[in-house]
Amino acid sequence: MSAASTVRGRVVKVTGGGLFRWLAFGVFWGYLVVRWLYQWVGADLLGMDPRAPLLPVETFRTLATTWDGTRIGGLFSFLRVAGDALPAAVTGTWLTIILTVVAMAAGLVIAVPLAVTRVYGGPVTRWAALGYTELIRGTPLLAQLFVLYYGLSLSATLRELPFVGEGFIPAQAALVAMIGFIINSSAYQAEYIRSALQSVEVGQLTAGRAVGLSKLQTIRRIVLPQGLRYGIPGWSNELVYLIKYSSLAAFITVPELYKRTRDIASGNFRYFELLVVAGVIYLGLVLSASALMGRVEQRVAIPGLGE
Amino acid sequence: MGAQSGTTGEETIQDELIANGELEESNYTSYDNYVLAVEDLENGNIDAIVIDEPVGDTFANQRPVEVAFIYETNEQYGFGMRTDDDDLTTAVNEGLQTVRDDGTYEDLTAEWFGS
Amino acid sequence: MTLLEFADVHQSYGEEEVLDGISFGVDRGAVEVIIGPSGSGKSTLLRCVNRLTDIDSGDIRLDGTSIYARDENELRQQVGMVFQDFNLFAHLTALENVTLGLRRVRGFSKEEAVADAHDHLERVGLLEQAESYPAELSGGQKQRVGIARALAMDPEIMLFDEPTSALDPELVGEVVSVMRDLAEEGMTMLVVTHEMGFARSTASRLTFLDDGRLVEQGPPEQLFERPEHERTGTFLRRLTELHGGIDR
Amino acid sequence: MLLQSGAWEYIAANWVYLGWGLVFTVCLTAVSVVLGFLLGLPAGIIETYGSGYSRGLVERAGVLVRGTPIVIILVAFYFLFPLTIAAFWAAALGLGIRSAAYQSQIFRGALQSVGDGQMEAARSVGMSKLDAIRRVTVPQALRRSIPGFQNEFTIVLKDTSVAYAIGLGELLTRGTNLYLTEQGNTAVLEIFLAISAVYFVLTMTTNLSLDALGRRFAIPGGEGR
Repeated sequence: MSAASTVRGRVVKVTGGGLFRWLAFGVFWGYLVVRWLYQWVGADLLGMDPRAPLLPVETFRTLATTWDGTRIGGLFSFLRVAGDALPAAVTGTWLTIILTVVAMAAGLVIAVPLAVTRVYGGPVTRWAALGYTELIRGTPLLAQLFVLYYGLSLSATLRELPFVGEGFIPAQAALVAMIGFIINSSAYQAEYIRSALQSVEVGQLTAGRAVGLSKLQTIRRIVLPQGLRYGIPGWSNELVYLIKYSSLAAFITVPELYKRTRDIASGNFRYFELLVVAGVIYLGLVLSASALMGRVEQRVAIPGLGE
Repeated sequence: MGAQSGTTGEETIQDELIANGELEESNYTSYDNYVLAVEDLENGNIDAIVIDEPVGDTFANQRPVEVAFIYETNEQYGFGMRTDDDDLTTAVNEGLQTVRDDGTYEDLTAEWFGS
Repeated sequence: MTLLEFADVHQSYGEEEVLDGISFGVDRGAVEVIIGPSGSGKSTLLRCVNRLTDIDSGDIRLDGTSIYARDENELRQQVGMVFQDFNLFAHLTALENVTLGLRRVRGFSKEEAVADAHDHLERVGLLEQAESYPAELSGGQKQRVGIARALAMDPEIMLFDEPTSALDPELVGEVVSVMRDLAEEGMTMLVVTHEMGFARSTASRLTFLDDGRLVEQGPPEQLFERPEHERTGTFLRRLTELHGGIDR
Repeated sequence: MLLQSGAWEYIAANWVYLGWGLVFTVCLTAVSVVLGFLLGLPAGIIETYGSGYSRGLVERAGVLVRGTPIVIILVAFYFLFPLTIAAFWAAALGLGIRSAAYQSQIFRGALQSVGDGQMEAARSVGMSKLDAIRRVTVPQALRRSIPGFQNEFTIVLKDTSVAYAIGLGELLTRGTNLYLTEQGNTAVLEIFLAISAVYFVLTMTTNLSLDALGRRFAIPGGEGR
């Protein structure tokens, strides 16, 4: 079974022409970066409220009232509500990105040795690695988060640690979510890398040993470099999944993108506008990740390997 | 500080504390429901929650928490209905009136909301 | 009497001219063998006859009427095709591979289809393998089922697209003998192949294609012994060394 | 927080309540996967054989659904649906449509792996394109999609837990409700471990049974696995 077939569905294929796509990415990331800088630094420099929207929300409001009852009025009232919510949503997006990136990186660091033990380990270690991956992949992420946050009340212990919640270090709830995502993602990544390693022809291993390389060297120099390339589609699919599943952190009070938009919606009941704002940002993150991984896959590709 | 999202308790925290800078926004957590808020209060994740008085009293009797103080917002309790649902509204109001006239209203208030 | 006629057929893939003005006719009952180096356009020419590939200009006529003037499914009932890599329906038994066309295309009832399919499988010597799946058959057996499947449509002409090049040498014989029997029974055949043995012994005419153009046409003896064009000679000599002895 | 014995009695005492949650989860999974199949297969076929316009439409819809977190899809169906459908059907619709967006990719991959040779062989015998799809390529693609389908089945099963977001009485929501009762909150770790164990058993059994299904449908000696 090729690596691709264990992939949980396909990577989101980025459609749309070249120029349009880059323009859209430019506007999307441009706005996010400007907004972040404004909130962290700009607001204090300019002596403005960091939570104030940059978009002309007031003009949307007036236009909405003047054209009230018409389609255009509806549009402007949509833009007003969305504009009002964007500052909070974008702050949450930063946390969503941090959660995803850290969990993917730390997950990879755990997944590679895990996968190598699954394929080349001794019986005991192999069984342990299999047990870990099957247990994590067999239970829902949300249940895992609840075990960590409510079950073990991990956050209470984390809260005592000195650096938690200071400056850029997220508060304890987010750290619990991060730990949960790292554990969860490491199991899925280990599965992709394991099946990628197994799709490296056996001949490669024997060839390495024939040249006199030790088992470990062969794994590091020959099998892993090829295996990791086979694993890229699976890995990038996991990245896309984690961006979306990071929204589950909302249920253990982590103020990331989804929670912030939902909290606003539960206040003003404008679920349509808020879901669209969150949905568009998630879509932007997912399409950017897919495009980025597509480029990485091309640059790293070796002719004739992994088709 | 904690509160259930979308409640007047949350609004009070947003307007009275966060807006005028007395409380850092990162120090406020909103919860799906107030029971989760009390759990986190017990776990020590948050130091205080803003909640409706009667619910606060019940938790105070059941759990190792206490009511710090009452912040009077003279909010009223009410039934939420669709604006165009007139016959339901009249039916509920009539029912309320009869319950008030024959005294059951006081008994229920005493029973469920204490003194 | 000409059954199939190519009239100035042009076809290009991007800027590359794959078929550059091919015109010739194939008589009813004839065995036309097309030879030439790879990339000469022989397979493409074959695939144009049953419209698996479209042409840019010119015309192809079957029984006097253009193949583009009628419904392509009806056309394909009259034009059987055997593929280089067999393309048997992997999820169906040998029998079902033959009955599927009979029932879905020719509207046979279940019993008629099974009976007719048994006859065709017997004709290619595979009656016992009727219930086996393609993956359980040898290459030679698969190709013979492919022939039976095409024959079941009762076509007027049979196209063979390098039928033996995917086979191990020792299996080529069983397929070539079935093709020879067909030729003797008077089936019109258009065959693209490197099997010089078959070409020399059974072909009524050889057509040498190169670079999308018809270089030379004539009976096998003429092209093998006294080729008019030098390129035909060198191609045939190189091929005979490659494929060993002449009469297989 | 040690595992207290009292906690397990408490969970055992509420096994009926949790049991119904399990029934909810299994039904929701089944309905969503079937809906995902009914929408996903045609979408997969259109993405493989469709003409420019219809294919482009299905592809963009797929990208949109696959690019949206499942919790947003569920909440959207729950709140935005004009007709007051029960939470169960909002969740089933949301999970079903998201599952369809992934199943379409499984079927598209499987259809493409069947190869053009099969389609050409069917057409060369005179079969119409639609007949060839129905009788030749799809039957083979379905067999090849079993591993992908098995994967998707367990994903939907686990993702039913996200119906917590709309307060649907499935397994995890009931576990949380149990936790939030007065006696429950001392048994919180045991409750969520028990619930996770149930999901684990459910995933294992579905994987094993789908493995058996795959073997039974495999074509003898063939690579149809």
